[in-house]
Amino acid sequence: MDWSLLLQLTLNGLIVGALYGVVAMSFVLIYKASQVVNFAQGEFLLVGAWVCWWLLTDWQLPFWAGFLFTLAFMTLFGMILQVVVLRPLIGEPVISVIMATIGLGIFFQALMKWIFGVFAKPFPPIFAAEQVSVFGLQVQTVYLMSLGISVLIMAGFAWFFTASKHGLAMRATAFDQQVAQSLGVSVPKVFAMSWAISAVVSSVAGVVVGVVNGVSSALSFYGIKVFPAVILGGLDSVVGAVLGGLIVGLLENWAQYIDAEWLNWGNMYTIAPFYALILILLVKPYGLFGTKNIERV
Amino acid sequence: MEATTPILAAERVSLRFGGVRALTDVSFEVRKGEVFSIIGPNGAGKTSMVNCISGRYRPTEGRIRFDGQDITRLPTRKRAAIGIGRTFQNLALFGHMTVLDNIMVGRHHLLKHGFWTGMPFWLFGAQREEIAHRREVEEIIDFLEIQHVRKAVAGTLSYGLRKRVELARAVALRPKLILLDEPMAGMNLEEKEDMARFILDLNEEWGMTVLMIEHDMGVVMDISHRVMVLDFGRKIAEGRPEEVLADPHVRRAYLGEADEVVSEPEEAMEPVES
Amino acid sequence: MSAALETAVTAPAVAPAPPLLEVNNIEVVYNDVILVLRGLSLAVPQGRIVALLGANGAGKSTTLKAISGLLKTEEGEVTRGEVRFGGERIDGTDPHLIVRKGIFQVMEGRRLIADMTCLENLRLGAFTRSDNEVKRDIDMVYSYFPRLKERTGLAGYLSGGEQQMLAIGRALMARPKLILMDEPSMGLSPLLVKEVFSIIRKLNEELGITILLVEQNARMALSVASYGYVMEQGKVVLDGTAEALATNEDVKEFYLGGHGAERKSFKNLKSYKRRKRWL
Amino acid sequence: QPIPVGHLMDLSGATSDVGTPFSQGVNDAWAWLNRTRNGVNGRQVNVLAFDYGYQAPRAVSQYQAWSRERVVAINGWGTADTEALVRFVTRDKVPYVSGSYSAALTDAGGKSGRQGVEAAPYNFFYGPSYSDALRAMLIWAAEDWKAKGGQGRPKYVHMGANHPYPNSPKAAGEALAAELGFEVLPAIVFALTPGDYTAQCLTLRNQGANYAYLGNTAGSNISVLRACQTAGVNVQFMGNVWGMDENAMKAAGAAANGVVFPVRTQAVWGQQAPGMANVQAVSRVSDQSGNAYRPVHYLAGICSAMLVAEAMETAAANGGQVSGERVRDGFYARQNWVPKGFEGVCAPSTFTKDDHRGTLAVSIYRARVSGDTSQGSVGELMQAGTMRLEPVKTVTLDRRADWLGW
Amino acid sequence: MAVMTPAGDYRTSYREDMTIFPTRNSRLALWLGLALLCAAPLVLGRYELGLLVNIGIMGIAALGLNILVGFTGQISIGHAAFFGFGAFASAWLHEQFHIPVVLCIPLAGFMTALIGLVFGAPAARLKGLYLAIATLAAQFILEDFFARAQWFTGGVAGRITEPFELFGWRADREESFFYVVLAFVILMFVGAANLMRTRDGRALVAVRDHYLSAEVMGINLAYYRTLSFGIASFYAGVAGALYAHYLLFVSVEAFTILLSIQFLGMVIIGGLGSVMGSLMGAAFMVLLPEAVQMVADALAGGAIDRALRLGNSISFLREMTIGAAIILFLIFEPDGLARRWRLIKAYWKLYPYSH
Ligand SMILES: Nc1ncnc2c1ncn2[C@@H]1O[C@H](COP(=O)(O)OP(=O)(O)OP(=O)(O)O)[C@@H](O)[C@H]1O
Ligand SMILES: Nc1ncnc2c1ncn2[C@@H]1O[C@H](COP(=O)(O)OP(=O)(O)OP(=O)(O)O)[C@@H](O)[C@H]1O
Ligand SMILES: [Mg+2]
Ligand SMILES: [Mg+2]
Repeated sequence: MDWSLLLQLTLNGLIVGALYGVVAMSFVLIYKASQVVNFAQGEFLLVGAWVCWWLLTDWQLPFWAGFLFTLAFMTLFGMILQVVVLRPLIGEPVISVIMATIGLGIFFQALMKWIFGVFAKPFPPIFAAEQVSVFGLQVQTVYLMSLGISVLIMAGFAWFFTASKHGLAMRATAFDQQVAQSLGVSVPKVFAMSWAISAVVSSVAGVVVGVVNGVSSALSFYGIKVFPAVILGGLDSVVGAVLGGLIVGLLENWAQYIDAEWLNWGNMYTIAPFYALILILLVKPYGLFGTKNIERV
Repeated sequence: MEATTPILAAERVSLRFGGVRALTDVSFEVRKGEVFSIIGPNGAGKTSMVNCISGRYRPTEGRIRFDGQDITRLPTRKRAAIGIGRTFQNLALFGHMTVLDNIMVGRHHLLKHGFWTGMPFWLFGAQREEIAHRREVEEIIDFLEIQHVRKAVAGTLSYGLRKRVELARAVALRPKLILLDEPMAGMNLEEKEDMARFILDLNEEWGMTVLMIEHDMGVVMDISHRVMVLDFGRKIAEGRPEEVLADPHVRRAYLGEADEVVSEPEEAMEPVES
Repeated sequence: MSAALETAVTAPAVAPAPPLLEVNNIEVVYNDVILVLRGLSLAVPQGRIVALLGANGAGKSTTLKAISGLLKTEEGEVTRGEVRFGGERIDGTDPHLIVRKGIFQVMEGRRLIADMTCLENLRLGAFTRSDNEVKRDIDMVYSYFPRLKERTGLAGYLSGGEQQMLAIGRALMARPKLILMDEPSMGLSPLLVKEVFSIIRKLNEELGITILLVEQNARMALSVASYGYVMEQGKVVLDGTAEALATNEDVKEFYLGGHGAERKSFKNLKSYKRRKRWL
Repeated sequence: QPIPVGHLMDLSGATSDVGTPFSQGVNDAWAWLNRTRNGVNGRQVNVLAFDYGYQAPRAVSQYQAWSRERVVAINGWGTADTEALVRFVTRDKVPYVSGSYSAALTDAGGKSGRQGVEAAPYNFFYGPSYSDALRAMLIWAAEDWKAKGGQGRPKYVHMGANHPYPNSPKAAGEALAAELGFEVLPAIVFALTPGDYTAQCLTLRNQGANYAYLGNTAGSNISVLRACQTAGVNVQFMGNVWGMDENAMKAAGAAANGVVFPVRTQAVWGQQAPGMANVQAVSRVSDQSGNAYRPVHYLAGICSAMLVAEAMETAAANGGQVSGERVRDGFYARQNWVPKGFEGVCAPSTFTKDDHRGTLAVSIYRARVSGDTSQGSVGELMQAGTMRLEPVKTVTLDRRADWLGW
Repeated sequence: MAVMTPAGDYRTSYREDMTIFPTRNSRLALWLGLALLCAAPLVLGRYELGLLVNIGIMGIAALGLNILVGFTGQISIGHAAFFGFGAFASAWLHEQFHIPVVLCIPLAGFMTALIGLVFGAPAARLKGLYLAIATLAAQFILEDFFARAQWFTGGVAGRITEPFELFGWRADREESFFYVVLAFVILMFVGAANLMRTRDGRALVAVRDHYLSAEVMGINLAYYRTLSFGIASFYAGVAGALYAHYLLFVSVEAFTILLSIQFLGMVIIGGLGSVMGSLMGAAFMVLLPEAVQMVADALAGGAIDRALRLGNSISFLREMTIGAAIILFLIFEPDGLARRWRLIKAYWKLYPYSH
């Protein structure tokens, strides 16, 4: 056993996991409001990252300004998407909407390549110290930033869904759109809100990944990578999503450890979370934190 | 009709959901060939009792026997084959299927041809079987007078028609015991009369034992042989309808001080003074 | 129309002032093909309870949905006629805006948010309100339905009757001007039916809420309503004051059951019986 | 009447970052040929270019479309689609010059007897195979280790996704590494997409690897380079032809500094060579200003297209018919074949009926990055010297029979 | 919506009432269509035949997915992996045991069905999206397996397959393979249509619509949920096997999640729960990129091209068009092509009294 490696991998798992958690949160948000699985979540990351990159390089904005503008843009982006694509689909079966998000994914994947090209582009240096040492592990500073942001977002969501009436309205909409409307909830507005917030949250993750690895269209793969996280946590739990993200991060890293130390299979890193996923679902069919559907006749 | 052999017997059935005691120590018997009603205030545990019988819930304590067989732990799906059918309080039709298909699903346990022989439809008799059962189903459709919606998609029907289709589906099972959860809810008088007639026919002509939950006292009084009253999960009375209704406890818990609906119809009809 | 009563359809004799809600000759089509309402008109005066009776499938629920705008969510459409609320045309308006105007529908089949608690359901009822009396109104609802206070679990696990109470309570939370009630007594025990109707009466008298009531329990409905309509196959076939309707022979036979005091038994029904159709 | 030639490109799919400059080189070369040399033997070449988005089924259906147009040759692209088309092109006798340098395709006669390797008499590519490029880098690495005064046996590790393309040279590389005295470590797997590969880097560091082969395309390699830089891993990375180039250097920044990788041409953009003038002329086809910077893949694209062109010329010589079969024979017509006018740029190739290993000489370059690469274009950065391509060594391998198809 | 049947259509027996093609005209059209298809290789070029073959293969796989998604209401994001499994299985069976390809194809279907049952086991307990994601796991786990299982798949290098052969008749060209696919399409589609009108088919739909009451009707939920996985995988496996013997080469790279998503797209665009819709959806997804390319080619060099400077961006525009087409389709035809087809038919039946 190599304890120091294991410790470092664990730390790394937590840090990367927090990032997965952020994406997972944005994913759960849309699900909670509309039961839609957003296959374009990865493209949200991509759009956010490219926009921020563009503001920082072509417009030479300082990072904080570029970042804030990006968030503002993403709010708008989410809302426009909602108006153009999702509003006409209100009342259609959820699966149609899910399929539409696949269409959106294809569309934006291509659009981004068209606008920004096919090459990966680096972000300008953002923090004076690009990396800091955490318990002996060198960590990119932006990761710590994302950790902080994700904690904030999470607390915000927890309040939003239990205490705020808009949070209630969102849950009601997810449960039954017709009933929500009969209560005076504007379903389009709820969707707009959830898509906007989701777009903003995922763009945070997009920027972080962009800063770490450079921006390229392949970044959208994060959208699929978080599925295990979301499911482990339970589709309808924000806190669960974050914890799911952390768990997936840890699983990946531990799998890598086991693989490197003993198995030498290769690829355990990517596959292990999925094995874990199946096992967990067999024991807990609604994920670790998800709630059981009401089944009463 | 005075049959005495019990077809169904609940023995000290209790049901708890966490802290909620839905049923406590309920015992009763339903005799072969009778119409047995369960009444009681809302939340008394009537539907829970039916759910225990049909297998949806498993009693926390106690036993349920059907036709002499202990069915307390019998999986839900096996109860159709031994002869228990039911309808639901909140409609539970297959919304995207046609009425015909809905009723055909009721014949599920009577059909033999699965997908192996069903796919080559013409070769191994699947077609013949379908036709035979279709004939039976049409009989039920005629009986319940829903011919005109035979090919309509169940989800688009009005509430009352859906209830009827649901009854048809339950009847298609050919159950010995049919459990009806508020069959009259949402019907006007005329339709209630129809429904009452269907239930009586099922009972008398088709020989089914009926266990019914109903809030319409008129119907309960008129067509049931015996009535059981539940309150807060406990049985508070059982007996012939007149006896039960005379019980002061029942009147207080269920009907309100005096039963206007049954005995003094005119009074309730006084319009509001405006 | 072969209405047995000679009252004008749109102007109830009791209320000369322009009605709060007016439905003029509307036609409703589902899925672009299924014509369900064929020229239906009715009026609900301010501060009254109006009952709408009719057989299954007559189009009662459809009428209410046409008023509240929920038709839109079911691929239905008002293709002709108009709906006016307080003089203002509201057909074609989105349902959530109609709620804000003060019309609240209690839908058939309760339709609670099953995965929320009672309290959350009630709070949702007050979604359109921004005042801070929500708490007080919740207590008011609890005072009407004490049972609800004891149920702290999820609404989906409530019994049928409890759900009905919650659905009505939720409507109160919106403090509407007009409540459209679709079969509020469905599935309630006789005791509660009485209670619900006395609450309906109280809401009307104490809070001045106007109510359009769709009900199969005609006896009860006519006892609280001041005016009533009977519809069949998408049209009003009979209307009049509640007293007039309650004494109408056909209504007596087909909606109230029996003539006067003698009640027809459900037991001795024949397979063939007289059916009255107005159309 | 123009001669139809197919061109399968990836401009929008997973490998578009390298597919774009490569296919641009191919397209420009054909256009230049049509314009300045009046096509092939006086006949214009009609290049039917198709972006298949790196999806093999689309490539197959497009192939059917081309076979109706009776294309005489195809410039192809990816591993999966090339392999999927092997049988078809053999059946239809259409020479297929792809961007997949899998050694399995070099066994033209199918004589190697290796499992899973089938005769591919119509498949060609310009440049060393993945395996041969890696072998050359390993030979260099062994010398490098000695030159640096390394103690004991150097440790070698193969890194890449578990997919056909990164895995193609794995066995060959590990075998030679062992032969050369390396200690071969268990391979490290990382996906073809960017991600956080700190875990892999920590493992790498922990294993104490000295030389690591990066088998993936640029996008995910960048992630590894950056993560390893952050984690403070000290290892000599060796890229593959598609895994490192000027764009990747820009994206990876300082993390790419020091990476060595094979370059298929004898010179890169901006260097002097006899054939460079023609390369610039080709470049002006799609860039009138003549200012654009052309990455290594562009040049390789030109050379691949020119090979096809000259093979077609051979077929057409003396009034011969330009058929697929004759074009294939055109590939065998010359030894140490350098397309006319591209001397010093395109490496000499030799194809024989049984052996399609065109070249065994591998030029190894080193990426040099000094400073911030986030501002400015690749051209500007190269101009300013922030990024440089530094020739390290050209290794010429023996044409070993046991390496054929491996 | 109520089913519309033309006036004057009097059916006198239940048997007539239960046919798949209810009117004489539709039966006529069917035979005519079949005859035309059989003649297709005589008139069409390889490219068109290749497209038809693709449509057929994808259509079979999509039909399998439709049985799962449309009829049983369970989303699968791992269909491509099962498709791939079938492809590898058939190739392996043939190479390892020298079983004739004709038999390999159905056998591969059964093998895939077995694998489907393994991954479908959680289906007995999982619902909705949780299940969907379990299938996503299946996708990745199987992909990893393909890359790893050298003995079965030929490893990452892929496996070469042999063409279809029957009594010496080799179907190694589009012209001949077309008939093989046609035969399988007919078999598989008729099978599905029959399934849907017998006990098990109805049970599947019942489980989707209201599983609680389905259970009361005596339907074994676990069995049918798993069965639908088995059937769906069987279809995927057969389609995959056909694919393998069409391309003559199978490689891991072809069976990614992208293809899984495309299958989902076919099912939804064709129409959930519609047998024929699956084929239409497959046709749509196969033809859409080709159509867009055709338009792009037609525009190339023209005024629009110059104005928009399409040039290199054409490929992105094409991708965007595909994405947009899917979205627009869902917005304007949410019930899928199958419904549009029904409406057209209804229009002709009622013609000239269309209103
Ligand atoms: N699955 C469940 N989980 C938690 N509590 C439940 C569940 N099912 C029923 N209950 C509770 O058990 C009690 C009895 O419910 P039940 O549905 O049997 O009443 P009921 O007699 O049918 O009433 P009603 O006439 O209103 O339908 C109620 O208080 C209900 O909240
Ligand atoms: N969404 C829908 N799509 C198609 N038809 C519908 C739809 N909703 C209702 N209908 C049809 O409209 C007619 C009237 O239905 P409605 O629900 O208004 O009746 P109702 O008077 O409320 O009956 P009930 O007393 O049974 O509730 C019925 O024939 C029904 O089949
Ligand atoms: Mg109940
Ligand atoms: Mg109704």
